[in-house]
Amino acid sequence: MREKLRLDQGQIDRGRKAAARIAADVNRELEKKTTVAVERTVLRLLGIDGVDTEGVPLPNVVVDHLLEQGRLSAGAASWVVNAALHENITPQQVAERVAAGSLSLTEIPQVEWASLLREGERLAAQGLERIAANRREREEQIRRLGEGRKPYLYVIVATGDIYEDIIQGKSAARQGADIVAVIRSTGQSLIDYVPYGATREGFGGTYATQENFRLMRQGLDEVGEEVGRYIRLCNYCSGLCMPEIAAMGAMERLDVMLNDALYGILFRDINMQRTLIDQAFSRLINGYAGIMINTGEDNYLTTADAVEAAHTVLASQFINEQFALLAGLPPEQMGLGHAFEINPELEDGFLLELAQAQLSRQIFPEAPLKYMPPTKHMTGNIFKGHVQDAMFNLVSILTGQGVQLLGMMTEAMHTPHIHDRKLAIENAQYIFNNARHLGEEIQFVSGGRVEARAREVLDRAVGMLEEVERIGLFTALERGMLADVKRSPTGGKGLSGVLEKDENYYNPLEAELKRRVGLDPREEGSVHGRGLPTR
Amino acid sequence: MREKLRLDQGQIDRGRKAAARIAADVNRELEKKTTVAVERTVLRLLGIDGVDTEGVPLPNVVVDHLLEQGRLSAGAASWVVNAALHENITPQQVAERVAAGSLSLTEIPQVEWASLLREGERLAAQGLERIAANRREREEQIRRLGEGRKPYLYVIVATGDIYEDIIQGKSAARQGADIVAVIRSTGQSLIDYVPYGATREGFGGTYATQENFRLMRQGLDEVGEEVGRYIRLCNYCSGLCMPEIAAMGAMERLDVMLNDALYGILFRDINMQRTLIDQAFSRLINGYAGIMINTGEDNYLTTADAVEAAHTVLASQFINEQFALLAGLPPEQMGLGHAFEINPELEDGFLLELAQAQLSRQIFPEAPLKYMPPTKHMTGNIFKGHVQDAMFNLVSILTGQGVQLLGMMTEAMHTPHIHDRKLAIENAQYIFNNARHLGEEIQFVSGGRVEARAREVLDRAVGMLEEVERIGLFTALERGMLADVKRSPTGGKGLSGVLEKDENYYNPLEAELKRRVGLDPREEGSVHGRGLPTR
Amino acid sequence: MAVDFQRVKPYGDTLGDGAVQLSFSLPVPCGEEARQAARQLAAQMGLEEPQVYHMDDLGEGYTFFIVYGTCTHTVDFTSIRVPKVDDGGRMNYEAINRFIRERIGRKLVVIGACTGTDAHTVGIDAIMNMKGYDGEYGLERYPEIEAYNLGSQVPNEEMLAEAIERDADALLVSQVVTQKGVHIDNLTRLVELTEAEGLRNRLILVCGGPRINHEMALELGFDAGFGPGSLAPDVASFLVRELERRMSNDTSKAPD
Amino acid sequence: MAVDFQRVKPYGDTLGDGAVQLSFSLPVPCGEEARQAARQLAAQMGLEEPQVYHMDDLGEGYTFFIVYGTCTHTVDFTSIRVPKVDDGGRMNYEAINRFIRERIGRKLVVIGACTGTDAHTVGIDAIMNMKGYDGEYGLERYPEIEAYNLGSQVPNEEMLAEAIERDADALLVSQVVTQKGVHIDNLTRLVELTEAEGLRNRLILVCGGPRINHEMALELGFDAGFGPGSLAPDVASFLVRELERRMSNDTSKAPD
Ligand code: B12
Ligand code: B12
Ligand SMILES: Cc1ncc(COP(=O)(O)O)c(C=O)c1O
Ligand SMILES: Cc1ncc(COP(=O)(O)O)c(C=O)c1O
Repeated sequence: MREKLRLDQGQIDRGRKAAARIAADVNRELEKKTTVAVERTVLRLLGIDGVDTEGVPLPNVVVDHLLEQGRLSAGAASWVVNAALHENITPQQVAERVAAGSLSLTEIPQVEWASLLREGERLAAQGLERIAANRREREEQIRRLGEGRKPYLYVIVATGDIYEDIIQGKSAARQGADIVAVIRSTGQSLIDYVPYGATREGFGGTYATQENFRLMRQGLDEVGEEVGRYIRLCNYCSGLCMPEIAAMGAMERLDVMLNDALYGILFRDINMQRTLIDQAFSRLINGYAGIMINTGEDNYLTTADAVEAAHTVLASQFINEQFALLAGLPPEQMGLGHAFEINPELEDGFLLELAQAQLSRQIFPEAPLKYMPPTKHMTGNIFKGHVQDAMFNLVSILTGQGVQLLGMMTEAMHTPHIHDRKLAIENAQYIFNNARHLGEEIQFVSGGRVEARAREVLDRAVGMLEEVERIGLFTALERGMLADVKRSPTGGKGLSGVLEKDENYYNPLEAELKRRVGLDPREEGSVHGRGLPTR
Repeated sequence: MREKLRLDQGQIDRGRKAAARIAADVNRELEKKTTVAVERTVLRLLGIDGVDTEGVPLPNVVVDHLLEQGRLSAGAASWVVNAALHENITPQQVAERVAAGSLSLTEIPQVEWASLLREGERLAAQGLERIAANRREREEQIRRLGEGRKPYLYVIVATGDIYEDIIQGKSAARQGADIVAVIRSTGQSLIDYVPYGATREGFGGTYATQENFRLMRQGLDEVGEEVGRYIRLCNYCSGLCMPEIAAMGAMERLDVMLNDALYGILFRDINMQRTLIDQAFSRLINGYAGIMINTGEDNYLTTADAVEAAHTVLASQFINEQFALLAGLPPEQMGLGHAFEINPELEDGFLLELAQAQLSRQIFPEAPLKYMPPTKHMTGNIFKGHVQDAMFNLVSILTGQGVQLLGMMTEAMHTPHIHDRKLAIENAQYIFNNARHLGEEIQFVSGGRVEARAREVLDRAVGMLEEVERIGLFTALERGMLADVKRSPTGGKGLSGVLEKDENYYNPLEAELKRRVGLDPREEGSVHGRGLPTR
Repeated sequence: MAVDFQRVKPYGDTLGDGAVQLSFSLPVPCGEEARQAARQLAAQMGLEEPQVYHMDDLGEGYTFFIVYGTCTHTVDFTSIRVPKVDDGGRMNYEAINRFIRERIGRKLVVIGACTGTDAHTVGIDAIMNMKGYDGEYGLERYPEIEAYNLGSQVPNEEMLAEAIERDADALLVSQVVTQKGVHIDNLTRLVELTEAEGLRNRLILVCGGPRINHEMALELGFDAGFGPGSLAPDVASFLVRELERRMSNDTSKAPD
Repeated sequence: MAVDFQRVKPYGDTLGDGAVQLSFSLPVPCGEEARQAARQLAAQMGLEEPQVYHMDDLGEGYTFFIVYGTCTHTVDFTSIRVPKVDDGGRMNYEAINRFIRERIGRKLVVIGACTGTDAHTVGIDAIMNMKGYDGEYGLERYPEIEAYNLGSQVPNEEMLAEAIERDADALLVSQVVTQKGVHIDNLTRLVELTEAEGLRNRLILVCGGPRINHEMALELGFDAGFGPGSLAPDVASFLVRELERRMSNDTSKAPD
């Protein structure tokens, strides 16, 4: 019943193949580099947390310490594990001493390489065990409590104050939400450290901190027990600290993470090398943690026109899919994004929305597609906006989307108030229930407008992907082929945090993670073949 | 493209045939009777208007005068035309003298029958000429100004004050309304005369008076010129004065009239003979005037459940169709009613609504179906209500309805405020435009839920119609087979206004109207065959 | 973030933020002055920083607005007491019938109608009809109640005549149309009529409808009022308790 | 039914009816007391006969309400005066360029940015980008304007440095995020910085965004503010007239 649109499978295969090459080429190129964020993430997974007397997070203190001495390219882990072994203390204690200025990592005598490897492996396994336990705990809770049906009802909270967020999140869960996302404060994506502790002062969102994750997780667990439904927690694994947030989320049992291979480059002007390296490591963690990622294709449509730029969304989905596969993240965790952003004044615009949603559905049959609501064309007219959201909900249930980011009638004015969410949930519940099996009852007329539109979008996306494949992703980004913004490989924020790895670069977490998700590091050369998911 | 549902044409024919017999049987039975309302209508069309010193309308004064003397059964026209000829005055002057007590109609010597016939015919032609002129004027305005596309946007005004109604109606036209209906005050349908003059004191609606019709018509003509679109005016041709209102509407160029063959019987407990006689005459007028009627099938669903009683709606549409054909009203003027009244909490309820709307569409392909919005399940939650209305609009554009009675988000609280209408129009315009050709793009899966539902409703309706045909409509009404209410042929309001016609009964209007609409009175026996519209 | 229940304020996403949404039209032509007028109105209502998020021309010199603002008023929640129908604890179908048999000792006679020009019978039917509503039988089904539903558009006079004829214990009046206060007039007239007939003390007067509440019913001179969502057992529980109360008052008077 | 413009009231369907719709939540548990609290709040806002038409439990001790009532406040529409950007009559693309050539005699230098942590560039792009918006070219397209769009998340300091470097005539600042008044703080800081640098008189300061209006911009110390729907010619018309005005003031001062 799913194949409501007749599509050319040959074209789909071409698009996928081009994207696989694009991703593999990038990976080959960047394999030799690491970033400060990756290194800080390694330290976090080795057990380092907390801040120094100035409030600087210890992972930053240690990494900056190594960077100053020009020794980070060996991998932060090699120094820290060495120090821990030598001093017979924990990595956390190592970091504390570095912060206190009582320990200089590069001056400590080197322990035997084999014992360092062993200790590194032990600590990595210990760090990952916490994540594995969280994954088991999630599965156990879902088995015990159950979960909402798909499309999951996904809502955001964004008060700026984690304690208000908890109230709003719990209230949302009682209203029927399946996923609660805590939106980040404006600007957090561009700061090169993760703030610490519970926070109450964000703008347009609440800082992502590990303590905030923990508090919110606790709140949602409580309410989940009461309503008898596992409530998923989502945050943003994006920006300059992408992999660190992945680690923190994995440690605090988040369930969903915004995580896009290109978003930071295009929409936050983060250096492309930095983002692409960070995304790979963050996805490795997300994949292992059983966290569903949500990609950010909707962002293409906030500046570009949704009709004209529709194919860029599909092209990006293909690319995100391949980068995810390369990082060992399975299709069931790929919440590939798209959005209902066509101008509501367009005659037959609804048909185009339907075509696009169904197209994504058929091309990525196993992915829990994340569908974003109208935002750009939402206005101060909350009544009309509520109806736009209803049409969005209808497309979703008609085409079998996975995650429904609920539209709010107050989109044009403020982040959601407590009752905006209630009304949005009610809207979706009504439509989903009242038209539950409509998708099974209708077929698109062959050769009609909907089918023609889907084919056109697919063809244009494939054309674009093959062009990018030809010139390479870096050049494509330089030429502004994506989202109309031009980015240079050496421009953008965070480039100074990108480093060539030494030949003796050491990262026990990466190795262990790859092993565990079944990505044999030595086999990575052969990705072209594996890029295509078996269907 | 229209035949989205595969239906059994044999069943449709059976239903139509049964309804044709039901209507013909009733007509044969009631042909020998007239009512006070019919007689008053004749007087109005002969030119009698105004009220006496007590405020009683002159048509009532004259008819009551004849009734008192037991002489109405010859037809009011025979007495009035006789008096007019004899006294050489107009019918209006006749009525005024009767009101003043200076003339007793039955005491005037009888003029020659042939000259009475001639004068009656002349006066009838004169009365009907005004109506014909209105019809031409309407056509001319539509040619010149254009009109909205179907489904027409139909809104109500109901302030109780005709001057406020005019503001609201004009504002609605500017917002995009195509049809403005002035709702009547509660209780008007049960008063046995039509109030006179401009009125400002209705409850839940504004009195239907000829002057109110004129004022509103004038307002809508003004705004129609400005917005460059002919704006249709609608009122209620229902209740104890059904045919009088038809005449008044025809004289003031109304365009649409609520007019149902059974509504008064079932929902206002008006005597069945009275209603059925009155409806026939009123439809004759409406048909001739080019007025679209709107039938009241929605009312079945205000007390009964819309899922269980769905077939009663279809059965009533069949009956209304046949009574209309018998009265010479063509399919293009038959706004057969149905309604979106399924409980919104029902899983897949939307599928059932779709099935019903498409079913009506296919069975009555030429009728401008009038689709009524959710009312019963509207609540104080205006936001949710607005979404229910959006789904209703979607079904309409998907299935090609003719007249969309716009749902208001404030349905559960008050008759529409000026901006409620704006929001409702905006809602419909958005959905109609954004999904304009969706109906052409989808097909229902054969053997699926939608198709199965449509067949079930059709089968049940046919079963019911054949049962009613067997026992006759009067008996069916007595047994409560329609709308679950039991009515006896001699119960209900207004029975005293039903009279056997004398053998020399005279009604020049009926004869002339029938001639003009091409219903030869002598051929009426042969309706069975003609009952089935040629397709 | 403990709520101060003596000074409760609207809440959007931060305790005390006072967030309120408004919509209304003004009889002024659309434009910046209209926007300002809407803001001033909101300010008078006690909203700080009123924002007109949407303004729309309705034609004919009218403009529609959607406004958000920050409400400065507070409510003392701790001092709120809401009068509620005293049904002495809602009983179910069986308990009510038993109560009548044991404590009243005869059948209750109840007459219901939708009065005046009101033809909305669904509400009174929900309370009275045999088949009932929302899973609860209506009063007609109660063996210990003689229930007469007169239907729609019943004049007050006719209802009262029926009450006298059947020696009724209670009148149940439904009023749904409320435009221009028509229900208030109509309900008030029924009370006046019963008083004029000297029947007020003999009859339990109950009204109901979507815009009726108990407090308002008391003000109009009724004994109880029932709003949306009411069911037969709610009404019957009140009726039997009230009747018992009146009977015991009577007997206490009897000895005099 | 003539409207009394000195005493304008909300309108539903009868002049003077005062019809207003409200919605809000209160931090109180759902129930009859909550309903009463909502009514009391509406009454404090000056609504007569407030009706709670919908009440919903949000959990966690919060309740949502939809209320209608009759507003008793009135507004004097005749006394409303709204400050408007003085653009001396909006000119079009050609006229603006001609104006600059003929009356300014040199190119105008304009710097735009979305400042602070704000990354919403669509608005400033609409005003500045070559390709323009809604059928109007942006300032970059104007031959007589040198326009520099610094993009998003630009610190105030950086913008000012750029202004000095390029000897700019005007700064165009976009602010879209307004939560917790962050735009007010940010805009105020820019004015303070320019003043501290002694540049306030040399620069025309303009801000814009969905929640900005001219009146508020003036209050914050800007020369003009532009809200939703603004287009490049609106801004440019104001800029060139303002610059001409300042130039003529300067020359009138020159003789001293
Ligand atoms: C169905 C309906 C009709 C049907 C009525 C059919 C029938 N046999 O009842 C029809 C189509 C005939 C109709 C006609 C009109 N209607 Co009407 N109708 C409605 C509608 C859609 C639903 C009402 C309903 O059935 N509710 C369900 C019942 C179960 O709820 P309820 O009445 O509240 O009853 C419950 C409680 O209130 C309580 N209760 C009620 N009565 C009593 C009595 C006692 C003693 C007790 C204890 C409890 C009790 O218990 C009940 C069960 O819980 C409403 C809109 C809406 N969605 O609410 C408009 C509505 C009530 N109608 C309205 C109007 C104006 C009319 C008309 C006057 C319009 C016109 N001018 O033609 C006409 C005329 C009717 C007349 N003469 O009264 C308005 C009233 C506006 C107002 N506040 O004044 C409404 C709100 C619609 C609107 N927005 O304009 N209507
Ligand atoms: C698109 C969008 C985004 C895009 C922005 C892409 C981009 N490159 O600009 C993305 C997805 C990145 C985004 C992110 C966020 N957004 Co955003 N976003 C929107 C959205 C949907 C549309 C804004 C828009 O483009 N409008 C179209 C333009 C043309 O209109 P405009 O800005 O009003 O501009 C016009 C006029 O105001 C004026 N104008 C504007 N600026 C200027 C300047 C001058 C000098 C002049 C003369 C005129 C002028 O002229 C323009 C043309 O007429 C709105 C919701 C909505 N529907 O309005 C939310 C919205 C603005 N975003 C919001 C928020 C909170 C965020 C985030 C902070 C959320 C988060 N925590 O992650 C992030 C962070 C971004 C950041 N750091 O600032 C909130 C702001 C709430 C508030 N009032 O504070 C909104 C209202 C959504 C919501 N309900 O929560 N967003
Ligand atoms: C993938 C992704 N990351 C992050 C964000 C959030 O933005 P910021 O970078 O400001 O945290 C978004 C916003 O939509 C997104 O799509
Ligand atoms: C056919 C018909 N006539 C009349 C009415 C109006 O009711 P009343 O009889 O009170 O005028 C309706 C109401 O829906 C109707 O459907």
